[in-house]
This record gives sequence, structure tokens and C-alpha cells, in this order.
Amino acid sequence: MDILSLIIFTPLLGMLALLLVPSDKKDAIRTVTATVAAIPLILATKLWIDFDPTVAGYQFTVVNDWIEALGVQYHLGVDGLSIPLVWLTGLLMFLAPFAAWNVDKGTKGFMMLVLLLETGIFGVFCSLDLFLFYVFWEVMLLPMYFLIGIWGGTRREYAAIKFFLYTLAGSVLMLLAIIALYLSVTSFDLATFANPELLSAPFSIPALTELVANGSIDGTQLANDGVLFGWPFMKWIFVFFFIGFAIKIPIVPLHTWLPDAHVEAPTSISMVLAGILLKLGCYGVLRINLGMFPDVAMDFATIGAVIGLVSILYGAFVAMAQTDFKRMVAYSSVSHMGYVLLGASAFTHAGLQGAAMQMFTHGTSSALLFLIVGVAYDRAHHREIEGFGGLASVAPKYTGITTLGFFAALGLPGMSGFVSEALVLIGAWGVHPVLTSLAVLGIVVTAAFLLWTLQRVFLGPLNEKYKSFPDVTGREIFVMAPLAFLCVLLGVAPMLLLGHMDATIEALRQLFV
Amino acid sequence: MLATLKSLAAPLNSAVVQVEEVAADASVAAAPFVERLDAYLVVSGILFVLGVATILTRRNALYVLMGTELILNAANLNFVAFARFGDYGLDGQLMALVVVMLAAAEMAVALAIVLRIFHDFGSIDLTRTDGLRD
Amino acid sequence: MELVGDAAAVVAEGAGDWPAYLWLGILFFGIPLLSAITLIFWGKRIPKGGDWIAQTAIVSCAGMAIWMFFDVIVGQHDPGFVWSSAAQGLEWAWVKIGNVDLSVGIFYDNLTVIMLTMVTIVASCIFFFSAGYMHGDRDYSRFFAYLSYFCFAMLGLVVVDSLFFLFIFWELVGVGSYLLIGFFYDQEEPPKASMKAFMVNRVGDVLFLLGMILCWNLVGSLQYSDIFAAVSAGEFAALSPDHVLAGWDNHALLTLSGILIFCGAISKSAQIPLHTWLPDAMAGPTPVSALIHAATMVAAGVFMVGRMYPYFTPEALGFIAGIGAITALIGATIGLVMWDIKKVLAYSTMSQLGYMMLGLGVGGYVAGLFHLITHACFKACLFLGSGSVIHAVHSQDMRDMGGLRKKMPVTYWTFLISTLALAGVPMFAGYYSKDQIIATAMAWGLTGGAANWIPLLFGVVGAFMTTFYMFRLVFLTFHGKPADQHRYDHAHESPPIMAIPLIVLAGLAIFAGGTINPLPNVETLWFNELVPQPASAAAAGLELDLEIHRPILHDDLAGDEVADAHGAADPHAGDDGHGTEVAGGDEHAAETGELAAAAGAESHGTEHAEVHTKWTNALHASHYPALGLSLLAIGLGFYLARRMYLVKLTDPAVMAARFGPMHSIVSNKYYFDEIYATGVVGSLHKLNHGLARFDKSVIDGAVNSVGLLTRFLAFLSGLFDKYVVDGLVNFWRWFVRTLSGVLRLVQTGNVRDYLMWTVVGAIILAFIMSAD
Amino acid sequence: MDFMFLVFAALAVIGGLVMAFHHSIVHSAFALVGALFGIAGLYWTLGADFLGALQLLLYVGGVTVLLLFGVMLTTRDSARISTFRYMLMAPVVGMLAYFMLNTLRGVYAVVSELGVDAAEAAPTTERIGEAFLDPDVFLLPFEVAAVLLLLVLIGAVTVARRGSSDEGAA
Repeated sequence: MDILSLIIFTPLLGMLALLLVPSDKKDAIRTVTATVAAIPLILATKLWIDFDPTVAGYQFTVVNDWIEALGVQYHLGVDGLSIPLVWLTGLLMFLAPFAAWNVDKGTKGFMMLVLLLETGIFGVFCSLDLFLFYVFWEVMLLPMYFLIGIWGGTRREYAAIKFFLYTLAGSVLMLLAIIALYLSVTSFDLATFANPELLSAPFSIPALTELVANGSIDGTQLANDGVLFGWPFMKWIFVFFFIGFAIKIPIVPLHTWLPDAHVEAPTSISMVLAGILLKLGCYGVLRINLGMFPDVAMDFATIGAVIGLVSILYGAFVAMAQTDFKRMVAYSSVSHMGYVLLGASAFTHAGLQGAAMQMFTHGTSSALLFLIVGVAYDRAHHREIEGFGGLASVAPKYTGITTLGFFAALGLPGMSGFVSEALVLIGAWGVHPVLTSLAVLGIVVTAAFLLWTLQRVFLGPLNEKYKSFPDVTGREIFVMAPLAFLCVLLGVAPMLLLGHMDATIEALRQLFV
Repeated sequence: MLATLKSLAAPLNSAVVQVEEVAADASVAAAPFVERLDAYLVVSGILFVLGVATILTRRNALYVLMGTELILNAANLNFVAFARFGDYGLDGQLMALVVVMLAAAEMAVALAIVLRIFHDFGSIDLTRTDGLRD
Repeated sequence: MELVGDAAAVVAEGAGDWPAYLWLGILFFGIPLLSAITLIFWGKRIPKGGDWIAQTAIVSCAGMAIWMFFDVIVGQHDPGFVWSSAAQGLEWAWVKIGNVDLSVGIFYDNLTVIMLTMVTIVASCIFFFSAGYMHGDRDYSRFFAYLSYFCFAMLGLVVVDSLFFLFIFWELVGVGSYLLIGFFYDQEEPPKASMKAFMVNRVGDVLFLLGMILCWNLVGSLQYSDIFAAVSAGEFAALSPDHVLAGWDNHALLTLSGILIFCGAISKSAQIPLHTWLPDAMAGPTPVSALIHAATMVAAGVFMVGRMYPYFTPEALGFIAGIGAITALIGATIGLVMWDIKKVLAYSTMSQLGYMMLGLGVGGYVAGLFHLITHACFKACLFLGSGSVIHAVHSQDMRDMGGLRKKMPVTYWTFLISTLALAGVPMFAGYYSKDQIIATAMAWGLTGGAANWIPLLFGVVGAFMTTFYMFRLVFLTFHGKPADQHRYDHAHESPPIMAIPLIVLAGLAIFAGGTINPLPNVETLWFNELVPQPASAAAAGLELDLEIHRPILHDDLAGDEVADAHGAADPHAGDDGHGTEVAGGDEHAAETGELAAAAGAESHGTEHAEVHTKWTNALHASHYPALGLSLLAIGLGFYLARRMYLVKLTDPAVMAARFGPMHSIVSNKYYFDEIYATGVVGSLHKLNHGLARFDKSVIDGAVNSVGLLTRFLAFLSGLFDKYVVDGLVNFWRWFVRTLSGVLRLVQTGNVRDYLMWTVVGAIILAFIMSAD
Repeated sequence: MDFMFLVFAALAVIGGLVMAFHHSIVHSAFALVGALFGIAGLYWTLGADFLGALQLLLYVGGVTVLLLFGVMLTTRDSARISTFRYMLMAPVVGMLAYFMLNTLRGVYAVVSELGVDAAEAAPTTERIGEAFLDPDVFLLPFEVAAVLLLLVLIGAVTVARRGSSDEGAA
């Protein structure tokens, strides 16, 4: 069994194993889950070590026929773009059970769903076959729905359904695009076809990339001369994919599922949601929209940059107006994800680096922020920023970690967030000077609302209500410490991460020259 | 209609016929009950009906068990009787033995179940243990 | 591992091969960092709160700095001294962007060494002072942890060799200031003040970042040596043709980038209009004010401008001069009317920083940086003195003090010395630097149009006010009758651990000038000798704007002719020349540079030469008049202060009344805070809430209404289903149900009934069989 | 010999009748014992000596004792007979009896000429034993029966035990 399949399916086996544990043995369930979740992390670490950073292409690839009738393959592989996310997934999903240790309602179901979710996420990051990609994409959607809908807060049903419908709408468009691609590939006559053996894998991402690159796919077989409603076929495909991913990122104005989902979801799930699920959208944009349709992407560069800028500013401004701690953090995620789009739409090395790194760094910092909110919520059972005050006096450790997390989120130099944002700005300024210059406003506002929150929640005179506010427990520190450490480590030595991505990023950039 | 009535009356006729035949055939008539299969069959039939009647009429689970036992024994009696009057060797008896053994086993389990029912329902009244009703 | 890039090879051979200077550079910020980490995690468990760790760390840094001082300044005494680790391939490729590295190394020249010495010495004094001042505080060890962290950032800022890393440490010192201003976190004011400080700085920093990015796009690197090489060679990368700024020529781009970078200094050094955070920052503990908001961090802006000096075009420098002048004046005016002793010092700091910027802007590179060094010494001393006073009387309001002279002699004398130095009284350190600034400003005025006189004017008026408010401070605090007898009785001289740092700093306040000759030859002052004026961008292959007559070092004209020759590197051309020479290590380029210089001097240099001589003449000419002017201002200020606050011949209230509206404006700090509060922050909040409502009502509303619509349609089709489609289905359901309802009677769930039916069935069967 | 037959047959039938229709369950149980005894006797008259003995041991000895235990352990309340039920069942049972006899008539035609070979009347125990241990005769059923008994043992114990453990839990 190859390592990628192991990584993907170990959680699934763990889920089945959980079936054998009686559901009233809660601690046993938690322990089993954590142990199972540790295995993919270890494997992912091994993957990271064995990964050859000098190679631009896919590594550890696995190709097996799956559905011969459609030419669907079980095709896995990672490159510099996906391997950091795979590792991040391993880490966050390992921390999730610990973060959810105090879930007492239906612990068994919760943990099983978490493991199922993990399988789905790993699958999306590793699969190189669009069909497989889509399958895992949906696999990942379902557990999330239940996790929010069952274990969520007061308005959980609303949030869950909203999340589900949004994502479903996106994936429908994605499916449409995939099918269109498939049809336009398989409707070639072999004579005119560049290299027929690709026909055997009409869903394989590398194959499709090559086909699109040599112009074999133009949709003439489907639309009249490949033009639908005045737009070239490819543009439609691109847009469908983009919307599908953009909902997950999310971009303004497709973002409103995010605050509700984050706010209602339990802490560990918001952590996973912000830490990984948002990255799926960005990953899709980089892997498919940019990697497969560079030419179309260039046409949309400005639009993408504008969307990114709007997300940055809008997210930051709205976040500053929030009174709900968690909602504030959720909107800050919208703002941070904007940088990914801005950097990606610059097509410069620095921009792409920044975008790819921002995915990882935001994965760590936002997860940390949600954990922080969770700690406050567990103790005070409310999230009103104004409702706290002066917690620093009673919870110094908590304050320290929070300060670290906030500074990481507001892109302080020496923290990972700064590197990615600076790279994005450096890379994007040469291409979109005005937009980039406006984007720095986002940095200021982000700092403003984070520090303002810090001041209102932790500093100032102690709110008498929380005179006996307990400081963070060992478990919470155990969950937060790795993330905080990553924030600092990658801020000090970003090449640890960038080095692994560099070859791939360079190859990606080559598509745009 | 008449035919139906006649057929309904048939057993009685048969008894009459038999008596006549006995009268007619001395050798048969001379034969004692012990050497007549139908005698045993009649006995086992009566026992069988009694067992069924018990089961049908009583609502007490133990009665049902007894009825079952009686039916089984009736069947056993048939086995043995046929084994004796046809030249089937010992198979009939052997089968009867197996049945007896089965009956014993069945009795053991059934009693356990009855106790269980009593424990669960507070009585062994079978009209109350209608868990199968939809 | 690829993260150390070029340095990896060296590490492989063993770091033992690293030269001592590199080690020193790393240790300079490594040691304080270690002490900070130690204290933040284990401080409370270490005896005496671990203050000795922080003190040992900073003193060892000071030791290294002083060693370097003697090794470099005293020992080599070479104006062109430059040592850069990059030149020896010892740099850490922090980030690889494609084939370009964003790498960092250690960079020394005389300025760096002097800064290091100043920072470490002042910091050491303050560390010891704090041990007394913060004694018994709940978070004693945390305080020292923060102080150590700040020193780590500050020293890092000084020693790095790349603008990008200067920016990084630039923000890190900002965090240090944030943490230390808000040190008393459980009070109302400090957290607000700290946030204000950080946010205002953030505004400047993002502009700095933009300027840096522009610089990156022009030069393709952010290392000083590369930047200066590009500037002196006048070679810049072109922006992409469809870029907004593609139309601009390099000069304009440099100006823009320079001004943007300077915006960072505006916020960091509390220049108008981003100065409002500095007075509020006084909410922090007094030693912090002394270290961060007087001596080092706020001076970082000046240091950065000096460090990047060759990069600034005439226009940019003119901008800097203007900002500096306005700041110098406004700071001084506000200082006149403050009653809070620390606020007075804060505004004084602000105005002094204005002087530095002014000096740098008008071309007094040396003067500005010299003032930075001397000012650090005596302003730190003043703050510590005020701290010692506050420690004694437990009040910051000068109206509660008075007559403390006898009670706290040491504080008084050190304070007085520093005041004289600050006022610029001859024979004190401040005099030598400040006088040069005034003189340069006057020269600028002489060589330029009418607008060029503004800096001089503001500078002199500012000098007058400085003297006035400082002596007002001294008189109100130390002379006259005790305003509050109770406080006076409890006042006492500070313990030695606080007094000795005062004395050390006071000593520096006298001798930092390097001489006590009241009429020195400016050229021979140690600082002037060792920190020569580098070539500015004006000479760097850009067309020279004769309207703004900039000082030109003759040799830099070479840059004009041989724009291609790498670095018109003349040994005396200042940082850039040496930067490139050492960095490139390319002797040949240097030679060609000199040849070209010779050629340039003959052929083309005439008009520049004329400008150059004009400037130097003006400089000489303005020396004594400027001295006279400043002495006059000082005398006037002292006289007024004495008249109003010592002998009380004039009632301050009367004066205030006479200046009526102006007085109210000034005492309200020109309403800057109010304008920002309503104008910026207020409108920002309005915008936020507006957008939030928009998000909730419009966007989310749209989503939800779509959902409602769908549900309504679903309802309609539901009705159809229910009554039409389901109608049929339901009929059959009803039919089957009734039927089964009948049959259900059989299913009693009673074993016996089942048996009965079996029997009945058997009977019926038998009946049928026997029916034939 | 006929006498023996008549006695035993009468014993069996009367026992069955009493069992079926007596209102006291204890009486019914003992009546059942009687009936079974009668059947054992009939076995003898059929020359199945071993089977008869076994019938006595197993039924009269074991099963009925089990039954009586069951009677003791459970209440006696529901022993009464519902006349309505009789009304309901009388025709059924009657019809059943009628058709039993009706069938007998058919059977008679088949078996009436079957004769009895006296040789069969010899003691059967040894032969039964051999038959049970003979692989190609009855060994398999024998073994299966053994296994079945084991299962029954365990099963009965579990079923009965669960009740007690529940009570322990409750």
C-alpha cells in the first residue's frame, strides 16, 4: 500500500474501528481517535522528509484504473503546492480530537465524522483525477454538515444548511465543468489527436493540463466553434471552476456562509474549517484555475485581483464592526484569504509564493485564533467582546498565547503571516500597483481590530464577573502550542516551507511568461 | 349437497364398515387390538387432538408446553406403531428416541423462556405477550 | 537545509570560520533575545526576578559595543570604514524569490558602531535605573523581559545590512514599545495609549513597506550595498510598460519611494502629522519613556533616514526638511504649556527629533545624526531625572513640585546639566550638534529661494522655546517654594542604583561632543570626521535640479559620466562606494571609477563644481551667524523663563491671556487628537458599521431571501403534490390500508391464535382434499 | 394382552382429557404424567421395551418434574379456562378430530394387511445401541443430538440467568 493511500484511508479505518468501541466509553473513543489521527500526521511528516524539493512535478504518484468505462483513475500524487497542505491537514486533524475533548454529546459520532472528514480532505489534496477530486470533495462536505448541524450552537441548523447549500451550489458548477471537460476530451477523433494515450484518462489532471496546453480542448465538439453565449468554452469552464472554489475560499460576496458556519460550529470544527477547508478553495484555484487554464487566467487577472482586494478590505472593515469575538475572527479569515487571490492573480514568483504560503500560515494562525475564542467561550459561555475585560490579570498564559496569535494574524514581522503578506504585496505591486497600494489599508485595519479586541478583552481593569477566570489548561496549551510555534518558526525561517514549494511555484509561474 | 353430507358422515360409515368387515373376516376379527395398527393410530390421533385442544384453549404458557408434549408423544406413538407393523426394522424406534430427546431439550429451553416471560411480563398469560402485534 | 542559503557552506565548514564581527553582530541581538526568552518563561522562578540576567546581557552587549568602538572608531579611525558580511558571502538567504534572494547579513560602518555604543550604554544605564524604579512591581521580571526584547529588536535594527530587515526589526521595536507602554495593563489608560502607538506606527509602516516595494521594483534588491550601487550608477530596473507609474522617470520614482520610506520615519520618530502617539506613550513606566521614547526607538527613524541617505532625492530631502521644521516648532510650542513633567519632555523629544530631520533634510547629514547621538544621552538623563522626581513626589504635575533642589541634589545637578545640553548651551554636547543643524539650515537658506529660509526660522524659534520650557521645567520643579509641603516632606534622593546612571548620562551629556571647546572647528569634531556625508541621489546619474542646491561631493560627479561603471566608487564617496567595492570586491571597477572621476572633474564638472563651492562657502559663512542666532534664542528663552517662573516678575496667566486663542489652540495640542478621533477613527467606525449592516441586510439578506423564495415555490409545488399527485397515491394507500386493517385482526401477535389458524388452514386443506 | 393395551390406551386418553380440561394446573400436570405413563405402556405392547423405559425415565421422571418446577415458579392465576375460548375452539377441535378419523379410514386401507412378524418382539436395547453407534445408520443424528443438548444446556442457562442479572442491575 503506497503512502498516500495510507494517509488517506487510515482515518477511515479508524472510523470503522471506532464502531467497536462502546459509545459510553467516551475517553476510550477520544483516545482511539487521537491515536488514529496521529498516524497520518506521522506519515505526512515522513512524506515531507522524503519529498524532493528540487522536483517540480508530482511525486509519490499512484495510478490505478478505477472505473474503466469512464476512464476514471485512482490517481494520487503530491507536489510542492499540496504537500504543505497535506501536512497541515495531518497536524490540525491530529489536534482536533484534543480540541474537542470536552464534547460529551454523542462523542462517538462526532469523532467518527471527524475522521471521515479527514479522509475527505486528504483525498482532495492528493487526488490528481478530477473525478476522484470531486468525489472526495463531496465526501468532505457531508461530515461537515452534520458536525455543524448536530454539535453546533444555537442557530446550528440554519448555519449548517446554509453551508451545505452554498458548497453544494459550488460543487454543482464544478461538476458541470468537469463533465464538460470530459465530454470535450472524449469527443475527439483519434486521428487529429496529439497523443491518444491521454484519452485513456480523460479525468486525469496532468493529462488535461497537457491537452489544454496544446490547445486540443477548445469545446468545439460541444458548442458551436467552442463559443457559448459569446464566451469561449474555456472561459466558462474556468468560471465554473472558479466559482466552485471561490465559495470555499470564500470571496466577497459569496462569503456569508462563513461567519455563520464558524460561529455555530464547535471550536475544533471551526478550527478545521478555517484552517483547512478554506484552503481547499485556494488550492483548487491554484491547482486547477491557474495550473490548467493559464491563458484564461491571465484574462481574468485584474478581476481576480479586484476580488482579492475587495475581500481584504471588506473582510477587515466588517470584522472591525463585529461584537461577537468568533464572528470577528471569521471575517478576518475572509480578509486574509483575499491575499491569496491577490497574490495568485499577479502571476509573479513572489505573488504565487505568497499566495501558497498564505494558505499555510493562515491555516496555522486562524486555527490558533479559533482555539483562543473557544477557550474564552468554554469559560464564559458567551462571545461578546464587550462582555469581557481585563482577563490578563487572571489568565496571563492565555493572554500571552492570545497576544502571540493576534500578532501572527496581523502580520507582524517575525511571524509567518508577515512573510506571506509581504511576498504577496511585493509580487503583486509590479502588476496591480493601485490595488496593492489599497490592500495595505487592509493590513492597518486588521491590526486595528485585532489590537482593539485584545485591549477590550484582555487589558484594562478586570471585569469583576471573571475574577475566577481559570487560565488555559494543559490540554489547551498542548493544542495551541504547536500552532503558535509554527507561526514563529515560519516567520523566522520561511524557507523551511518555501523551499519545498519553490520548484513547483517556479513551474507554475513559467506558465504565465 | 347430499354428497357433502355423505362425505361428512364417512367416518361413522367407516366404523360401521369395519365392524361389518370384522364380522365378515374371521381372521381379522380374531386379531386382537395389539396386532391392529389402526387401534394405535386412533389412540395417537385422540392424544394429538387433545394436545391441540389444550394449546388452543389454555392461555397459560405451561399448558401450551404440556400440549406440545402430548402432541409429540402422539407422533412418537405413530412412529413406533408403524415401525412395528410395517417391516421398517428399528428406524421408527430410533426416530422416536431422537424425538424424545428433542422434546426434553425443547422442554428445558421452553421452561427457561417461560420463566423469562414471567419475569418480564409479570405473568405467563400468553394473551398478554403479544409482542408480535404490529 | 536550504534555509541558510549561502551561509550553509560556511556552517558546513564550521561556524568557527566566521569572522569576529559577524559573531559580534549576531550576539548583539542574540544575547538580549536569550535573556528576554529566559525571563518571559522562567522569570518569576529566578531569584530577584531575574533582573541580573537582563543587566548582564545588556552590559555584555555594551562591553562588545565599546570594544568595537575602540577597535573601529579609535583604532582604525577611518572615515570610510565599512564591514559587511555579505561582501564575504556570509549572508542568510532568508527568502528566495525566484532567482533573487531576500537575504540578510551584518553591516557595520562608523555610524553603526556609534549607534551600537550609544544604544547599549544608554540601555545599560536604564536597566540599572529600572531595577530601582520598578522595585517591588508585580511584574518585575516581565518588565525586564520586555526591556531585553526591545534591546534585541533595536540592536538588530542597527546591525542588519538590508532595508527589508531594518523594516522587520523596525516593527519589532514597535511591538516592544507596545508591550512596554501598556505595561500596566490593568489600568485604563496604558492599554489605550499602547494601542494608539502601535496603530499610528502601523500607518507609517505600511507606507514604508510600499516605498520599500517600489525600491525593490527599481533596484531588485533591498540590501544597502545594492541600493547604493544602483543609485550611484543610476541604473534602475524599468517597471512593466502597463504599470501606472511606467510614465515616471527614475528621479520621480526615487522621490516617491524616498518620501514613502520616510513616512515610516514620520510615524516612528513622531513627526507631524503622526506624532500624536508619543505624548500618550508617556503612560508607560518612566524608564521606558527614557529608553524607547527618548533615546533609541524614536531615533530609529532618524537613523533610518541617515542610513538610506544616498537614496533620497533633493525633493525627498526637501520634504523631510519641511516636516522636520514644522515638527520642531510645533513640538516646542506645545511643550511651552504642558504641566505634566513627562509630557513636557515628550514634546521636547518630538521637537528635537524634528531638529534631526530638519538637519538631515537640509543636507546636514552629520549634524542630524550627531544630534541624534548627543540628544539620546541628555534626553535619557532628563527622563530618568524626571522619573527620579516622580519616584520621590509621586506626582507628574509640576504644580505639585518645587524646591526639590535641596532634597535631591544629584537629580537636580544631572537634570540641570542635561537641560543646558538640550538648550544647546556652549561646551555641552547638545551645543555642538544643534549648532551645526542651525548653521546648515542657514546655509540652505542662503543657497536657495525664500522657502529655504523656513527651516532656519522654525529652528531658531524652536531653540528659543526649547530653552524657555526646559528652564520653566527646572524652575518649577527644583527652585522656588515647595508647592505641596506634604509631598515635599516625603521627597528623598533616589538610591544609588538610580543615581549612578543619572551621573553617567550627565557625564555623556557633557562629553559626548568630544570636546568642550566653545568655538570648535566643525570639520575636526570626531563625529564629523568619522561619519562623512555620503553622496546623495542627486548626484547619482540623475539630472540635477539647480533650483534646490544640494551639497555635491566632487567625486560623485563621476557617477554622471560613467553610469555604467559599477559604483563611481571613490574611496571618499561614502557608504555606497565602499558598499559596492567591498560587496563586488571588484578592484577594476574602482579603478575605472577613479579614472572616470578624474575625467569627469576636467570635462563636465564645472557647473556642479560651482554649485559645490557655493554650498561650502555658504556653510562656512553661516557658521558664526547661526551661532549668534542660537545663543540669542537661548538667552532670550532663559531670560523669559527666569522672569516668569523664578523671580515671578511676569505672571504666566497674563502671558497666556495675552496670547488668548493661540494659547488655547496650543494647550489643546492643535486639536490633532480630536481631529483624528472624529475624522479618522470615527469615520472608520461609521464605515465599518455601515458595511456590517450592508453585509447583514443586503448580501446575507439576498441569500436568505433566495432561500425564502425557494421555500415558497416548494410550498406551492407541495400543494400540487399533496392534492393532485398524492391524491392518487393516497387513494391506493387508503385502499390497501383499509384492506390490511381487516386482515390485521388476524395478526393478534398471540402464538395460540396463529396455531389456531394453522389448524383451521389444515382443516380447510383436508376438507378440500377429501371433497372429491 | 389386549387387556394391557386397553388399560394403557385408556390411561393415556383419560390422562390427556384431564390434562386438557381440568381447571387446576397441578392436576393437569399430574394427568399429563399419567398420559405419558400410558404411552410408555403402549410402547411395551408394541415391543419397544427400551423406548418405553426411556419414556418413563425421561418424561415421567424428568420433564414433568421440570413442568412442576415451572408451575411452582410461576403463578397459578391464569390456569382458569375461558368458556368463550371453548365456544370458539370447540368447532375447530371437533373438525380436527373428525378429519383425524377421516384420515384414519384412508390409512386403514393401507395398513390393514400389514402383519406382525413375531421376531420383532425380541429385546431391542442392544440393537438400538449398535444402531446409534453405527456410522452408516444413526451415528450422525446421535452426535448432532449430543451437540444440540449441549447448546440447549447453555442456552437454557443463559436465558434463565439473564433475568437474574437484570434484576441485579435493576
